[in-house]
Order: sequence, then structure tokens, then C-alpha cells
Amino acid sequence: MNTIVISYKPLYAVLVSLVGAFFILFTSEKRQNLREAWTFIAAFIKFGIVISMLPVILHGKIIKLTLVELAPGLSLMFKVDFFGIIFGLVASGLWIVTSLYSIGYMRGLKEHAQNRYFFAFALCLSATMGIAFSGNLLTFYLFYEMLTIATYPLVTHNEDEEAVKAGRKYLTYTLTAGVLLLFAIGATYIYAGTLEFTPGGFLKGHNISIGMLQILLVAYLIGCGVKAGVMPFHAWLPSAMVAPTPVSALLHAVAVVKAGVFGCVRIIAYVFGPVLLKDIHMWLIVAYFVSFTIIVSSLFALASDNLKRRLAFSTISQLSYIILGAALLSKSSLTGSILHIPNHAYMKITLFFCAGAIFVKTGKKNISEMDGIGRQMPFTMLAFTLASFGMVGIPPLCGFISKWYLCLGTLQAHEIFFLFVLLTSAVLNAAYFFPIVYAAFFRKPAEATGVAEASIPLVLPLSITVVMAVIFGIFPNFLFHFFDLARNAATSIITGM
Amino acid sequence: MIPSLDLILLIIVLVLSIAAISVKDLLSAAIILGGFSFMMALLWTEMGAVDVAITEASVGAGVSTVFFIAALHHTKRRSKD
Amino acid sequence: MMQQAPALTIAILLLTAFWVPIFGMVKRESAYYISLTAMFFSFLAACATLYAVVTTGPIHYRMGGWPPPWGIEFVIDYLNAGVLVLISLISLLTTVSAKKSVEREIHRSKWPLFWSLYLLLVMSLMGMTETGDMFNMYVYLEVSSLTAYGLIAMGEKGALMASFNYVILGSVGASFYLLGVGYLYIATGSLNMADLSKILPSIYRSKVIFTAFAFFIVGIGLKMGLFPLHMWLPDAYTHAPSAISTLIAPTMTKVSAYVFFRIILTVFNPHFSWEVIPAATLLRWIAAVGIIYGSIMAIAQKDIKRMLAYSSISQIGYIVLGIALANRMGLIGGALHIFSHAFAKGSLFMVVMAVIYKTGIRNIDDFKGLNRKMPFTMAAFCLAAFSMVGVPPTAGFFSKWYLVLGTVAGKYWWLTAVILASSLLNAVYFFRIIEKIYFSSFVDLVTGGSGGHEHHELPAVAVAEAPLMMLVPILLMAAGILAVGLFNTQIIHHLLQFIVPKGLA
Amino acid sequence: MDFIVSKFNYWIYIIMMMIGFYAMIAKRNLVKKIIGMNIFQTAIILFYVSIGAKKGATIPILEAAHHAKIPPESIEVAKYINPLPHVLMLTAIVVGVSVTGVALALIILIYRRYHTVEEDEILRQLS
Amino acid sequence: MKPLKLLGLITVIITGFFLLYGVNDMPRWGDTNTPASVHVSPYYIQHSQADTDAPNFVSAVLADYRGFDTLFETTVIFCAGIACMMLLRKEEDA
Repeated sequence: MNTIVISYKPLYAVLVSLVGAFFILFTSEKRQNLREAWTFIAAFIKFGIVISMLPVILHGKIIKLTLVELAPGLSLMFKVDFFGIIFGLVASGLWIVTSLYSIGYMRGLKEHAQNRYFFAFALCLSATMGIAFSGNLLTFYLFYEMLTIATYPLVTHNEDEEAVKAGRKYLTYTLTAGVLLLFAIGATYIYAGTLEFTPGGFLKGHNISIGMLQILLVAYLIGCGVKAGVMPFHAWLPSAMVAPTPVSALLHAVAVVKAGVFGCVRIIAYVFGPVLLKDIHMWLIVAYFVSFTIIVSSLFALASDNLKRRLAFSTISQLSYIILGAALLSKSSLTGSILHIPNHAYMKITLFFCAGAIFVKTGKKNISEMDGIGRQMPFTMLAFTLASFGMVGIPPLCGFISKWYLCLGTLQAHEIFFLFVLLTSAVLNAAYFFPIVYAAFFRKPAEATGVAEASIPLVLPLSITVVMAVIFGIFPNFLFHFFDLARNAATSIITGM
Repeated sequence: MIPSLDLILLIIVLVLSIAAISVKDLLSAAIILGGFSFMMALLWTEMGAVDVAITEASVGAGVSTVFFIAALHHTKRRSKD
Repeated sequence: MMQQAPALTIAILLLTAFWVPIFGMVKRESAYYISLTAMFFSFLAACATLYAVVTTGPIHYRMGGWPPPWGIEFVIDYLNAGVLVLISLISLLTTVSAKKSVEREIHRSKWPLFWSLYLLLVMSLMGMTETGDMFNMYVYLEVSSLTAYGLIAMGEKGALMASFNYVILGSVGASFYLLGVGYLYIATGSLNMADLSKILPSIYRSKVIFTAFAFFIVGIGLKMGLFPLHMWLPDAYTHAPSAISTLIAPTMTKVSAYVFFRIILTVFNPHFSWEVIPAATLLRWIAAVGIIYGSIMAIAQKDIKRMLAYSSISQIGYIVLGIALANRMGLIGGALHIFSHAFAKGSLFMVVMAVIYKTGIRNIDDFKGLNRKMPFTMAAFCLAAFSMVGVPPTAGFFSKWYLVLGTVAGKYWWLTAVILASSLLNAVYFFRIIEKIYFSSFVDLVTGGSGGHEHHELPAVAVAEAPLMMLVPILLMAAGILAVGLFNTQIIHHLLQFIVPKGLA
Repeated sequence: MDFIVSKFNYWIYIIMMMIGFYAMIAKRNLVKKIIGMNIFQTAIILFYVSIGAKKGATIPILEAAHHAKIPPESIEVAKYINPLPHVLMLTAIVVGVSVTGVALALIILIYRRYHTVEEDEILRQLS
Repeated sequence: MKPLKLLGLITVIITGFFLLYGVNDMPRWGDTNTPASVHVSPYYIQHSQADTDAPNFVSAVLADYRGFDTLFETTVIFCAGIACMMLLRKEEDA
């Protein structure tokens, strides 16, 4: 088991968008077509590379690549395992869709500084890919910080006061988190002498005091949790919604926040490991902590009228599902939590796309203005409705499967409390999504308009993602084998192999 | 080496140094500094460092003082402290 | 030729410096080209030295052929071979990029003298790195100070007073150093560093040695701008001609930091410096306070050069902290920071020089939208700023990484906190500028934040990049930042690991 | 008592150094600062010269007939004053004068621009 | 007394105290057996005539053993000269 294959593919996957980014940067601002061509070429090549690694991983092999030595005994190391490839597939696959959407959105609004926008976007994807495939904590940190920096120009894209403020807030939160992470990584290296991710954790058996381990865990989880929007550290996420919608969609539903969650799961499952986490009596505390986030952010979502803001709070709540699943440390809950990464991504990106399409078409941002919008934009709102069903967890959408496993996990871990948390949150989800759907289809619009859908580049992506969300609900192994990957990952973590 | 001469020269040098930094007329201060250097040269001769003494007498007491006076020629003589 | 390389590094510059004023009298422009050629050959010699050291081990070069305790020798071991190449590379690049700026800021009639002093300054810095004799070091120290006094005074308003203050404090520093040498000499009778390190261990209990040590620390500390002895540094960096700030910021303080390493680790042995006297504890406190002080003062500045100067004070704190941690990781981190900070500060000052040359802007508030005018220069600025903040994979991250490892290994948690807090402070003052450069074009145009989406077309700004002679060195320096970052393991493996005393964890 | 008497000279040098040092950092007049610097440096030189001193020894010039070769072993070391500090101090004197020269040139320039050599007045003009 | 002067005075006194502290362990003034007189310098006294043909030890050391220092002593003068010329020169092209 776990045969190691050495291949340059992970490096290529990272480099493709990096090189693409520079092609974009050096294209003149006027030449839109060429710039978008670069984006597409890079996106497709990247996706192709990632998908070509899938069969190898499904065979139970691990792709490994050691590059430059970053520090004595610590290399820039890529390692593609079950867990990593899921994230890689999600991010690279959705990049293609988002690129298409971006083009429609940016052209529709005649945005400025599109070069910078697409450049930073491609850079973000490089960083995300690096995070997905990093084999040790130092490599992870390198790409994690790269992601922080690359996202910054996207958040401040509008260059007005609000955007600049949001950018500052974003940097304050994420850089502080990065610093904590650096401390934790440094301390881990000094104590454990290695930083390589190992299923089931590598920190065990290094004779580290419990207090120290607890401090490290807290530092790690804050470090990654800030990006994941865990509750007291979430404030940057709603304000970062000033960014253009494709940014919110990809970065705040897929790349950035998922990178944070991905990091949290990596820390819990591949650095500490289930056994150690139980030994230091932290798993329940973490679980209670994120449960709080799940409920409270749902309440916040309920209270906000701005659609993107409501989606942002929904994201915060859903991300905490993933961390909760990991913290419960049972096989089912881990499967559910890992599976929720792609599932939530497909659903949430649909929702954001819809919000963007509505904004481009009608200029409306607030839910209270959206009465009857379903008659005007039937496709968009249909997709929205389906995706929100998925978020609540209604079968046959993909959200159901991951939530089902999460619930099973709470039972496996004998913690009934968390089952209630999940169910309450599902009710709350319904409470903040269904009124939108209701208003869109059953309320009369202020002024009657005929059917006026958004342009093809906007509607096509959201149709694709929502269709995928449905298909993944019915055939969880469709195309990408997400379900098998998630279950294998969970097995490897529990058995420590 | 004559201990008493040694001591007397040392005390003279000390007094001159205090004088150089405390007089308010800069020209006098420069000249006192020249004297200080010259006494120093004497002291060094007495201590057996002839080469150093000769250099100090010519460079320290001579050239330096000339520099100071030249500089003072281009600036003011009076100092506030 | 290879055997003579250590002497050639200096000799080329020295001989050229004597001739530059003479050729310059005939034709003013020739001074620059002669100097540039000399810098280039000296750089080659430095590279040859480095190559020889890496392949065959440390070099002992006897000046005039007299054996060490009696004559003067150059000792080039791993660390100073690296510093030597660093200094000559950065000063070569600075020379290339400084041409236009000097031509604008310095009057034509003074060019030959200017370049002559410039060469002598670089020469003395290289001499300080190479020499193995305590008194010879003093002479270089004075040459570097004297040339720097003259060069700094050539700047604009305020430069004269900045230079004069530097004269006073620089002389105090040099005199303290000289006193230290005297105290050591009276107790040991030797001036040769290697010889001293053999004699000293037997007399470590002597108060003379202790006093000598204290005076070395203060003397070198003054020269390198170690908090709280930094008073001369902000003014000098701010008011000096741009070319000179660019030259001295990355090189002079780094060479002094290197001398600091040398004195603490080679002349006195680490056991004495860290255990017999509580120097390490004291230096840790000084470094920590300096790091925070420098960062906070940098945040308060409006003038970009002054801000960079305060940031230098903070960065010097890192290097000293590395020494004071007294463990393997800390030492490596401190030594690596000499390299990473030299490249980062060098490119920052080069960028500032280019900006001043091109636009005359010095106030941070005026940097608004500069990326549209000078995209490449600003990209380099960002990279260097990231290095200062410590974003991987730039050089600054790795030196910080080793320093953090050092503090963790030594269980100095509060120092870990200081390093981390200061990188956040660095982020504050660098991102403030980056924000202005890239994202503030609309703040003024659209009154009061329009909610964003009704953007007007920005007025077209023609790209007006710095001239190629400035741009290429800037980009090379930026590449250097990345190179030091990515190949830090090689640098450590070939050069820096040898400074760690045997038996140190 | 022996402590004071045997090292009395060092005490005086140090007091002298401190006089110069005080003038350097506390006097507001630029020329006074330079005078202080000269005193400081000269005191250091005095200190060095006395390092080389030996009781009952003579100046460091070989006493021998012209061109007569004396075998190294037969030269009595204690008879001659240590020459090394003297050599160092020749350099130090020159360095000191050079620094003084540059500093005075600066003072002249400062006077040309600010018409004063008092530090506080200059700072007032600068701010 | 102004606060700045007081600060200066304190600095000076501390420095002086340090120097005096060091003096404690110094050899007696004029002692012939100090490390300074027995370690390196005897070689100069004994061998300079044989090595350099100069009866004056100081010139022998200055010009030969430590001739490298002397080279830079000259450089210092050169530097100072160039610096003064550069500073005081009128800004006009001849």
C-alpha cells in the first residue's frame, strides 16, 4: 500500500497558472481577447494535469516530488494524496467555470485594471494548487502566504475607500494569522524535527508536554481558522464581499476559505492525528467552538439583507461543518467533512454566481429588492433554488450526502449534542434561503418585466455548477470519484497509514 | 624618566584641556589646544616616544591649529558655551 | 592571479581611487566609467576569492610576507568570503544605477572627487571584511567613516548637520573601538585576531578584557546603528545623496554587523561572550527593544528615506538578536539576515533613488498611483517589501524563520513574540505604501467612495519607467532577494554553518 | 594606596578622555565639539604610549655603532621601550587630524549656510 | 544645567567608570613584564635590524612589518584631502 510515485505533475500544476499569470500581466490592457485566452489555456492545462493524476491516486499510490531544499532537512515538497487531490480537483475545475464567468462579469461591468485582476486570479490559483499538493508544513506555509498576498489586490479591486478598508482588514486578519502559524510551524519543527504531513499525524511520541501541544493546536487552528472564517476571527470575510462577485465566488467559496479549512483538516488529521488529539483533550473543545460558529453565523445570515453578505455568513457556517467533522475524529464524520469540501464548493459557487448575475443584470444587491426576480431570470433563480436546497441538505443534492455522513459521524463519536447542532443549523439554513426563493418566484415584482436573462457567459457557468451539484448528489463518484477519495482519506487518517 | 616632571606635565595637560573646552573665545580655545598638543608632545618625549612626539608636535600642534584658525577665519570667534 | 585575489579586491579600488581625480580633471565623464570598471574587476576578484574559499578552505594572506602576529594578514573564511561578494556585488549594482542620479544631484565639477571617495568607501568596507588584524580594522573603519562623512555631506538641505552629527558619533565609535583595542593589547600584547583568540581564554577573568569587550560592542554598535546608538543613522540616510544612501544602507551597517559577529565569535570566544559575562542577555533586550522601536518609528514617518532608515534600525536588531540567541539556529538566522536584509534594503533604496530621479517624490503620500508610471520599479519595490515583512519565498522569510526557530529552541517565547509582532509592524508600514501605489487611484477621483462600480476611465498615465541603467540593477537586486531565499540552504551549507561554534546545539 | 599610585597615570588619561568626551556630546558649539574630539583622541594616544612604557628603558632606537650588525639574541628587550604602540599612534594621530580637517570643512559649510555654529540655532533653522 | 548636558555628564561618568574598572586589572605603569612587552614586540626589537636594516624600531615596524597599515594611513590623508576639496570647492566648471 501507499506506493510512492515520483512525478513532476504537481509542480507543473502549480507553475501553469504562475506562468499564465505573467503572460497575462505582460499582455496589453487593451487586448482583452488575448488575455482571456491565456486564462483559459492555463485553466484547461491545469485541470488536465490535475485530472491526469487522479487514476494514480485512486490506485492508492502517492505522488511525491522533492524540489529545492528550503531549509536543512526541509524541502519544497509536493505530495499528492487522497485529501490533496480532492481540493486540487475542486479548485482547478472551478477555475475554468469561474474564468468564463469572470469574462462575462468583467465585460458586463466594463471593469478597470482587468490585467491586474486576471493576474492576481491566476496567482491565487497557483497558490491554492500549491496548498493542495504541499507535502509538508513549510511548503504549505509558503503557498498559504502567497495566497494571502495574491488575494489582497482582488479584495481591493474597486480601489474606493470601502475596498481599501476591506483590504486592510483582510491583511490584518490574515497576516496576524500567518504569523501565528509561522510560530506554530517553527515550534513544531524544533520539537518534532519533521514537518511532513502523515496520515494520522506525526506529532505523537515526541515527548512534548501537553500544555505545549495545546498551545500549538490553538495557534495552528487560529492560523488556519482565520482564513476559514471561524467565529471570532470571521470579520474580514463579510467585508471582503466588496470584491467583484467572481472573486467572492471562487475565492470566498472555494480557494481562500477552503484553503483555511483544508489547512485545519490537515492540522487535525495529518499533523496531530486522532489519537493525539484525544490524548490532549482538545477535540471536544474544538468541536464546541466550531458548533458555536455554525449556529451564530447562521443567525447573522438570517439578519443580513445584502445577498452576498448573507452568502458570506452562510459560508462561515458551512465551513465550520467541515472543521467540526474533522474534530469529531470518527471515520464517518471525516468522510463527511472531506466530502463537504467539494460539495459545498459547487453549491456555494452557484449561489454566488447567481448573486453576481442578478447584480450585473439588474444592479440589485439586497434581498428585499428581489421580489419576483425569478420571473425575470428563471434559469438563474432555478439554479439558485436548487443550490439552496442543497445547502439545507435536501436529497438528491450533493449537500445531503456530506451532511448525512456528518450526522452519522456524530453518532459514531457518541456525541449526540452535535447532531442537534447540525439539525438546528439545517433548519436555520432553510430559514434564510427559502424566503429568497419564495420572494423570487411568488411575490410580485415592483415593475413588471419580461424574461430577461443575464448573458450566456454568466448563465452557462452557473448552470454547469448546479448540474454538477445535482449529479454529485445522485452519483457521488461521478467523474472525479470524490466519494471514494474522501472515504479512502478518512480510512488512512483513522488507521494512520 | 623623571616622575615629578612626568606628573607636572600631566597636570599641565589636564588643566589645558579643561581650559580649551571652557573658554568662550574659540580662537583662544584653538590656541590653547595647540599648547595642549605641544605639552603632550613634551610628555611623550619624556616617556621615550620620540617619533610620536615629533609627529604630534608637527601634525597635532601645528597642522591642527592651522586648520582651526583657518576654519575660525571663515566662521565666528565667539561661542555661547 | 588566483592567489592574489584577496589583495586584488582592495588594491584595484585603491589604485583606481588615486587616479580617478587626475583623469577626471581631463574629462569629467571618464571618472564614472573608470570607477565602474574598477568595481567590476574588484567584484571578479571577490568572486575568485569566494571560489577559492569554497573549494580549498579559508585563506590566510600575509601582507608584505611577514607571519601573522608580527605582520598584518587577511583572513578570509567562509562567512566573510560571502560578505565580501555581497558587498562588492551590491556596490557594483549601485554604481551602475547611481550614474544618472549622481549626475543630477552632484555638481559636475565634483564628479571625479565624488567617485574617488565612493571607491574608497567600498574599498574600506571590503577591507573591514577581510582583515585579520584589530588595528588594521580600525584604520579601515576610519577610512569608511571619513569617506562617508564627505559623501553624506553632499546631499541636500540638512545633509551638512547629518554629516556633522555622524562625524561626532562616528569618532566616538571609532575611539571606543580604539580604546578596546588598547585594552586588549595591554592584556595580551597582540593585535592579530587569530592570535588573540588563542591567548584570551586563559585570562577571561580579567576586568581589562571585560572592559575591552564592552567598548568593542559600543564602538561597533555605533557604527552599525544598533539601538540606542542609532542617533546618526536616520538623518544620514535621509539627507545623503540618493546614490550614497543606496550604497551605505545595504553595505555599511552589514559590514559592521559582520565585524560584530567576528568580534563576538572569533576574537572573544562564544563561551566568554555568552556565559562569563551576561552580554547575550543584555544584547537580547537591546535587540528586542530596537526591533520594536525601529518598526514603530518607521510607521510614524512621512519621508520614505527616513522610514527606510528606521526600518534599518529594526533590521539591525534582528541580526544582533541572532547573535544574542546563542544557539545554532539563531546564529544562522542572524548571519543569513545580513544577506537578506542587504538585498532587500538595497533594492528598496535603489527604487527610491529611481523614483526621486524620475519624479522627485519623497513623501509617502505622493506615491499614489505610481504603479501606472513605473510598473517594473514598483514590482521590485513590492518584492523587497515582502522580503522585509517576511513573506515566503523571499529571503526575509527564511532569515526570520531561522530566528524564530532560534527563539523557540532557546525557549525565549517573548522574543518569538517580538519577532512576530515586528513582522506585523513591518507589514503595516510597507502595505501602507503598497496600498497607495496600487489601489488609491480612485480615492481622490470619485468623491467619498461611490460604492464602487461607476468607475470613470482613469486619465491615461504614460508609462515613464526609470532609465534602463537604473531598472536593470533594481531587477537584479530583486532577483537576488528571491535567489537568497530559494538557495538559502546552499548559502548556509557552504558559508554560514561554519560560524557556529563546535558543540553548540 | 598602591592601587592608586601605581596606576595614577591611567587615572589622569581617563579623566582627560572624559573631558574631551563630555565636550563632544554636551557642548552646543560645533567647534567646541571638535576641540573635544581632539582632546579625546590625544588622550587615547597618551594611553597607548604609556602601554609601551617600561621603567628604565630607553627610546626604541638600537644603540649600536653605525652599520654594526648585532645578533638578535644579544639585544636586551627590556632595555628598549615597546615600539608597537608608537607605530599605531603615528597612524592614529594622522587619522585624528584628517577627521578634524573634514569636520572643520563641514563647519565652514555649515556657517556659510546657516550663519552660525551653534547647534541649537541650526536645529531651530532646520525645523 | 540643561537636561541634555546632564545626560551627557551621566554618559561620560558611566564611560569613565567602565574605563577605570578595567584599569584595576592592568599591569603597573612601566612594568617590564607586561604581556604587551613580552608577546609580540620583542621580536621587533630583536630582529628589526636583521630583517630591515633600520636601527629605529618604530620606522622598521611602520614601514615594513606593518607597512600595510601605513599605506592606509596615507589613504586616510588622501580621503580627507579629497573630501575637503569636494566639500569646499565652488560649484563651477573650470
